[in-house]
Amino acid sequence: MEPLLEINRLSVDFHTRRGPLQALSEVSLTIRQGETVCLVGESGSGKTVASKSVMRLIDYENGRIAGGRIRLGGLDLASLSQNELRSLRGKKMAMVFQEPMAAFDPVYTIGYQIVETIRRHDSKSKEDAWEHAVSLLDRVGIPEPRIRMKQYPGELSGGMLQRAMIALALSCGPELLIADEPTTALDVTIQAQILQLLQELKEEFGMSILLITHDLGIAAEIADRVVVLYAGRVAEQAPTAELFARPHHPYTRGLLDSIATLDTEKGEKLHSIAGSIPSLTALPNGCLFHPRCPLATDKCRSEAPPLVARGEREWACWHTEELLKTTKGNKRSGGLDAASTAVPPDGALTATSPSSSQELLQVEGVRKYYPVKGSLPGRKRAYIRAVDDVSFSIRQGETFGLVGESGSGKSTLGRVLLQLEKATAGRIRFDGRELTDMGGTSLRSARKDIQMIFQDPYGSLDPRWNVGDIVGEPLRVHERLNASEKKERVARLLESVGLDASYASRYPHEFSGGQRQRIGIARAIALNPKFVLADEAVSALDVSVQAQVVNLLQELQEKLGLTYLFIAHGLQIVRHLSDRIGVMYLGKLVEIAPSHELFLRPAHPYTKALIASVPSADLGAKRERITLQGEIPSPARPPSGCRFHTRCPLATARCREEEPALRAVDPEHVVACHYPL
Amino acid sequence: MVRTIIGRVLSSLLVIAGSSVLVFVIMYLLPGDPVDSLIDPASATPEQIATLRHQLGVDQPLYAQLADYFGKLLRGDFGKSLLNSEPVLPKIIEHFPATLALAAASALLSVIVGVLLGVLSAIHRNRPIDVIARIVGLLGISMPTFWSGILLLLVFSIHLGWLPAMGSDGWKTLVLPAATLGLIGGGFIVRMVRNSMLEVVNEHFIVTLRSKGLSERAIMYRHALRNALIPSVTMIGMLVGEMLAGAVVIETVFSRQGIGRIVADAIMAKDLPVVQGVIVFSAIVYVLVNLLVDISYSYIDPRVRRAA
Amino acid sequence: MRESATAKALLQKRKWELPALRSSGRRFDLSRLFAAGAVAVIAFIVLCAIVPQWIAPYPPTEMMTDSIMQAPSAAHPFGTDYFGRDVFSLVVYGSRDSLFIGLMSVVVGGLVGGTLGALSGYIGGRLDSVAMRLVDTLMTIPGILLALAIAAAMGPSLTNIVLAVAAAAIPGYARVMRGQTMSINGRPYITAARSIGVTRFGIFWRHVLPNSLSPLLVMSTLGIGSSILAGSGLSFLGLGLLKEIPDWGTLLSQGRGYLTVAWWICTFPGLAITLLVLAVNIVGDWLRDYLDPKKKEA
Amino acid sequence: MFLAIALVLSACAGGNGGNKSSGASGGNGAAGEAQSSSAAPSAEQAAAETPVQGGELTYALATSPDTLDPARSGLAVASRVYRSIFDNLVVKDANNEIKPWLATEWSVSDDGLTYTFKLRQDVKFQDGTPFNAEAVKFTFDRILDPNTKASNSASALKPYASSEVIDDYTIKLVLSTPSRAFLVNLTQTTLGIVSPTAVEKYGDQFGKNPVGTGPFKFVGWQENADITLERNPDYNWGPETASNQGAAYLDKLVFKIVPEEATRIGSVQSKQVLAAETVPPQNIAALKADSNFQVLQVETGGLPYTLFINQNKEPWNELKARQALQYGVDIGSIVKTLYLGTYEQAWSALTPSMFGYDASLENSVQPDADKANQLLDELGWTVGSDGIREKDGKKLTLHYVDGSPNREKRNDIAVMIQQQLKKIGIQVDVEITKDVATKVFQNDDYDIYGNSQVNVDPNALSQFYHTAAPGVLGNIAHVSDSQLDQWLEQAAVEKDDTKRAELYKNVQQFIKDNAVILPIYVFPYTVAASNKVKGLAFDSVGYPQFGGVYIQK
Repeated sequence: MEPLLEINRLSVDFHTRRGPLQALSEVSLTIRQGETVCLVGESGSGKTVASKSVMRLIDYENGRIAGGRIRLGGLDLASLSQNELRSLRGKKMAMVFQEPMAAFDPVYTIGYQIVETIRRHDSKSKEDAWEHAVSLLDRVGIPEPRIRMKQYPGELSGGMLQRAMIALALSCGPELLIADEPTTALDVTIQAQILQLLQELKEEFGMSILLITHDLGIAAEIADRVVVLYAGRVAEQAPTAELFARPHHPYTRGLLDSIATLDTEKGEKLHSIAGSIPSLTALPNGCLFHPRCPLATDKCRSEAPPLVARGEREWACWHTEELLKTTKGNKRSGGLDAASTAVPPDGALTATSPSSSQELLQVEGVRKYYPVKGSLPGRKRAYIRAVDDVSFSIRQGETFGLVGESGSGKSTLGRVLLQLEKATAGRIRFDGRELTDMGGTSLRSARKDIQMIFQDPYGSLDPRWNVGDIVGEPLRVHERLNASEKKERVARLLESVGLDASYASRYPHEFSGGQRQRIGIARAIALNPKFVLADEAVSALDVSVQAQVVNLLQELQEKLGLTYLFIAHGLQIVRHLSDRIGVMYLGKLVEIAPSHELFLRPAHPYTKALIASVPSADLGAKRERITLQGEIPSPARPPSGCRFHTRCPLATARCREEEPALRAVDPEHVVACHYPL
Repeated sequence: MVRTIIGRVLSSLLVIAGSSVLVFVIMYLLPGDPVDSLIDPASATPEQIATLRHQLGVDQPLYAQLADYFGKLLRGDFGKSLLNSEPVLPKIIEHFPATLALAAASALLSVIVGVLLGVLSAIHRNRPIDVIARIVGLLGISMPTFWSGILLLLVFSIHLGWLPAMGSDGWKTLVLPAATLGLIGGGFIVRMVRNSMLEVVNEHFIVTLRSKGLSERAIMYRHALRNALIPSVTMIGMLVGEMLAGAVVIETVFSRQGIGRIVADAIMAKDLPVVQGVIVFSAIVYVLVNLLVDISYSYIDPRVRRAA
Repeated sequence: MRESATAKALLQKRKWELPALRSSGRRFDLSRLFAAGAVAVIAFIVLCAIVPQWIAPYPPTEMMTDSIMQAPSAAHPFGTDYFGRDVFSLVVYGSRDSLFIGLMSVVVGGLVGGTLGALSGYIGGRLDSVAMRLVDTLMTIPGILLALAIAAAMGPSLTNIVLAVAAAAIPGYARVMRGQTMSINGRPYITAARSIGVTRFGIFWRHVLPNSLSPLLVMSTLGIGSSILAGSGLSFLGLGLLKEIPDWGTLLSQGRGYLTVAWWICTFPGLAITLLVLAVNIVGDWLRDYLDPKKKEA
Repeated sequence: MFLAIALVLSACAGGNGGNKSSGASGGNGAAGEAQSSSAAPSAEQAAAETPVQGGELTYALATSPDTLDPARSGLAVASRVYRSIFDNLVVKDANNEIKPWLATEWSVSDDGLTYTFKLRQDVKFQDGTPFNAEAVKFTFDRILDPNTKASNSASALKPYASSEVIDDYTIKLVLSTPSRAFLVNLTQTTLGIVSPTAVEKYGDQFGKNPVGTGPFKFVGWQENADITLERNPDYNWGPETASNQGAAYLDKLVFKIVPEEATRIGSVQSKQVLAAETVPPQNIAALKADSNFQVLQVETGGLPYTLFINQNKEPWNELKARQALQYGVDIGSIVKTLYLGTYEQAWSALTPSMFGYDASLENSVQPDADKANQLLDELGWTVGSDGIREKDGKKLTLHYVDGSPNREKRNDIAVMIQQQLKKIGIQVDVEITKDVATKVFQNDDYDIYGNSQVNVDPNALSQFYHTAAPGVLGNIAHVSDSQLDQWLEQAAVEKDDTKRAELYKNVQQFIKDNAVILPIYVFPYTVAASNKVKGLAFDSVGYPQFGGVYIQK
């Protein structure tokens, strides 16, 4: 079948002050009519550049095509003038971006921007264009399309905007749809909806899709073929099934192993790829992957492996044979464990089973209301009920996971627990002491035992402080240490999180995301706290790095007997780390259960839906999808009765009126639902 | 929306009251007193001076004067000039139009020139036009107003004789002052527009627009420009302040009528009621304009509108 | 635009991924050329201020009454004024007070305004609303009027002019500093510090303040220019300095009456002012771009 | 015309001598004889040609009048405007003789305490109401009434006590003490006769709606822009000193207010106005050279610009110290440098045009650094390392106070003196202040302060040189000498002019010998006008007389 898009040995340079920078080198891939190809890679792999090169958008970012050809339906895009390209963009090929909020011009209505596109390419009357736009919005599942047409981007939710973005992309019936991380910024449930939508539309419009993602799960979900990029080069490409079954490149293999799937065992170490992706400014010689590759040999260090093609597959590695040998039938052998971070053997870890001993943290009826701004005094104040009557407890030494979509209030709850915000109501008891009525000094000293790891490894470190001071700050505050003692302690802390002690004198911006997160962790454990709150601690990191950090967290828990509250939206990770998991929806805790239990027998329809929406890299088990309809309502006006009833497939009249209380379906498992599954 | 406006108005009133108190105190602290300019201390007897001071009420303690002043102010009475017992409010109202004309003209000028150059220099970044625009912008804010004013005057009215050197009657007399004042405003705007254009051009949605196949022209003028201009609306408020301030100097240079000149003279003559009046008045104007700007802003910018 | 924290992180990553994406282009960037020139100018003027005697050919006060109002010549590169003083020497020496006015009023205004803004931004609550009302109040009074009133009140001495100009500048600094403090105060690393148990003051002093200063720095740089202009404005309105060695503003406003008969008397001081202000503005712009994280990659 | 520039100052109203509008017809004041320094015709020539009827004269003033109410005005610029709106009872001619104006004849009682005037009967105010004795009484009593807030008019009217209307056209004015100056002072603009009905009508807004009997009637006043007067067609009672006793030739007279020098001169050069006052010296040459323009200068009578040395202060209470200043300051070069030969150097406490001026003083003092040094050495002031003289560890400093803004380049004089005195080891601290009143008259905080006064009668000297009665300001030098006092007191009442002149000569001599002051310059009121403007003359105080002005086609 005639390929629609054909990229041949494409190399792309960017001009910077420091001279040209090669972002892509010799990348080749083809997409056939009606095919979905996934471009997979971590940040820095150049996947976004690749997509932009196809559109020749790189020209506007001082990039240029240094070599190779891009053919779209017989046209050589690389040689076309911007003018000719313009008539293709949006017409023959269209693009959907990662950040829907940022992708629309905020000062024009959605309608305007879609109509604008249609009329740019098709000679339609304003009215026809408008009608067409409306039908598109309707098609991509946007309720009340005519109203939305007249709304501004800021007035729509992320999910809606992404749908609108897709409508926009489809407006001129392109043959090729390029989707750059189209779901990364969205919640799992929405993500699932969007992916499903994309697939439907592909059939319907008979287009081909080039989907850029860092999430192998998504790839597995919808791709016909997968291309793995590493540092601007193709590491491997293959039909999805084959790729997942028998990766031919150690990097691919590493990525696959890094994923915490829904059935990796708690406590079991995640496999991880050492180090992190090299910066384009400092590429290693030979095979770009060799510094992180367990199989690397001198040959790899000196010579870059060529891309060898065999049948449907291509890969660039000197050692594929050995790799394949280590791959027996079962996916995870210890084959590459040499590469995984220095961790004590599994045996030691299993010791950390939930010691159902005394409870370290008890939460009773905690509420956090924010007054809605601008409500007139006198009149009954409106509140955003971010956290509404939540009670649970965390036991000594366990890891309690807290999951939920954005807006569920999980992070707020976290901040309230740490007394970073005062609870509107309710009590929090930590280690027997009432945190809620502590203040000033006593609270400050109490903080010694309660530490936090933050989501954003970029924002949570003071850019003007060097690592030594950052990690040393808790010591400065709580312990009288002289300079040398402090230096010593910091050095040990850094080592304990797998960083070089010499980093102490460097500044945050000199580090990669993973390293920064390690610094954050070092700070958190500086005072040997009893309890650590990890708020989305890994969600901003790349898969391989994620695994490293997760392992580190487990290792530390083991070593220091820590108790974790692990807040995340990525279910796999939570599942992997937690002994017990609480599920939040709209400020309510709707279900608590031991993690395996929760995933095997979710009692709440919401939980079930959440689990179902997780794209799985495990091709074997394609779960039946009950993707949730609609989106999470505003916590300012929560639905009556069971807050989930608006999206619940099983909702009844009762759910609408009566609010379900948490009740045990079995001793360890409580749920707030009238009709537990 | 209404709620916020009410709030703004209330706080504005507070602000205005505040500024008048402030000025009152400053003026009260001015050494010497208005009598000196009414009567020749060298020839007048202390008695004469004393009586005069009493008649003017400047012998009262501060709080008494303050109370008296605000009592009147609330009744809309801005008091009378100490120099020639002329009621202040009519005086201001008589002169304001001239200043308004000047401010408006120069604001208009600076907006037109500023936006034009700003956009051009942003689009043609680092090309000759950019250099020119930036230099013009910088010159605008780097030259002492009175100097550039006099220079313009020399060239255009004395040497070329194209335009009148002074006066405030007819559009011709407006050209030179407006140009001088517009130079400053223009300077600010060029720089501002240029910067925000450059920022907008880096926004993600620009990429989207390109991916839709729009022409660069459409992207720049239909989308980028509009986004870049919205913030500059707030500049208008600031601009008004600039213009009022500039008027003080410009009106003297071109001997135009206007409140700027009145207040300058009044300060020198310690004619407290007049100074007070003008400042309170211009405060009102300033606050009003900014209020309008904010309100209109929330209509122009959908983002703000939603927030409000 | 609101962005989820994840989104932010991802955007960050994109920048990370490709520093080139925001670079300003293959054409040589002029602002650096500008900045270089500007720095040179400032350096020279500062030199004049420090060691005028090395540069000025004549003592600034020497009156060669037999050669008044001489056009520029080899002997008098900028000509002589109506006293027969050498204009070039005057300009060289005049740089002192002009710079002083520019710098000091920025320092004073920046300190007062900055502190006010920082505190009200960080402490917030009642203090904030009071302080901001105060600032709004000051804002409604055109700066020059305020300066005028103050200068008139206290008489035209160097310090008073500095104070007058500084006072007029305070609201600006307060506003900026407040905004900056608030945004910094919202950063995760502040929350981090709190979660560690750092005291309120500790956080302010060690984290908020250091990170809030750069915009103030930029504004101050630009402020130097406007202060110098404001100063000359005062001279024009008859509230300028009258010292044995006049500053540029005074030279300019006193010489303006001679523009038609001896243009050089006020033109050169005028150019000096313009040049200096131009220079600090350029440096200021450059500094802003340089310190602005958004443009950092450029 | 110090006033003239007084205006420049009054813009900033530091309230110093400059504000005195006590202008009255000066000594042998050359009425109307403007020293026209260009080919422009002087008043006399103008009279010869046949004047053109109609037209409009635009005249740029350097500052704005404060009010057009003679009783209240403090500024000469105001006089310059309302001179054409109001008439006085009497007028003074070129020979210092008092001539009839609104009064036809008068008599003085022997004790010199009552003056009886017969008034013209054909005079009408511009508002149609008749001029009569009541109006005169009203005008003068109004000045006495504190509610009028009268300023300089009050001093001019002294020692007027009351008046009595004999009949409609006869009035008797009663003084509290005899005064040689009273009759002369009645010629002052501030004592112009106002329309009672108009005053009733406008109250304290009379200043914005002046009504008198003059050749021009008030039309409108746009503050800071212009004041418009128009021809008073009924006028036919001009004094004999005027080139045109009848109604004015001009239809309209518009005063433009243009404070900025460059702009004012520019507006003449660009023909935007026909005439402009107070032309700065540096522009005069160019204008003279330009055949399209004429430059008119008229010397003003009174006290020249004079630096008073404060005898309350060490060491200036010592004669030698003051003489050192006398020799140390090269006034000649100052005047030459700053005024480029357009101002005359002053030699005495009086201006040349004044009655009793002592011409023998001219060139009597020449700068002599050696003498100055010697004098200071004698006083034990020795030159220190920094070139400044010291005595018992105290530096020899001179605190020089001057008003701002830089009216008539007076600040520049300070700057030059600073340099000159440095050469003889005196450190001059120049202080320019807006607030001369406090500094000088209240706090007495100065070693040298300069002042000038336009006046008509040498009697003005007593205010400055007579031992001051407690509480009375004005004797800036704080000179106090019984002999001096005696001379001044005699002169004030002396009936015989030659004797009177002698007394004043003694006074001037004394002042010079005791180095009480440094006289600097005599100020000429300078007007630049287009050549089309004819017949512009000045009265004895140098106020322009517009009645005879016409514009050549």
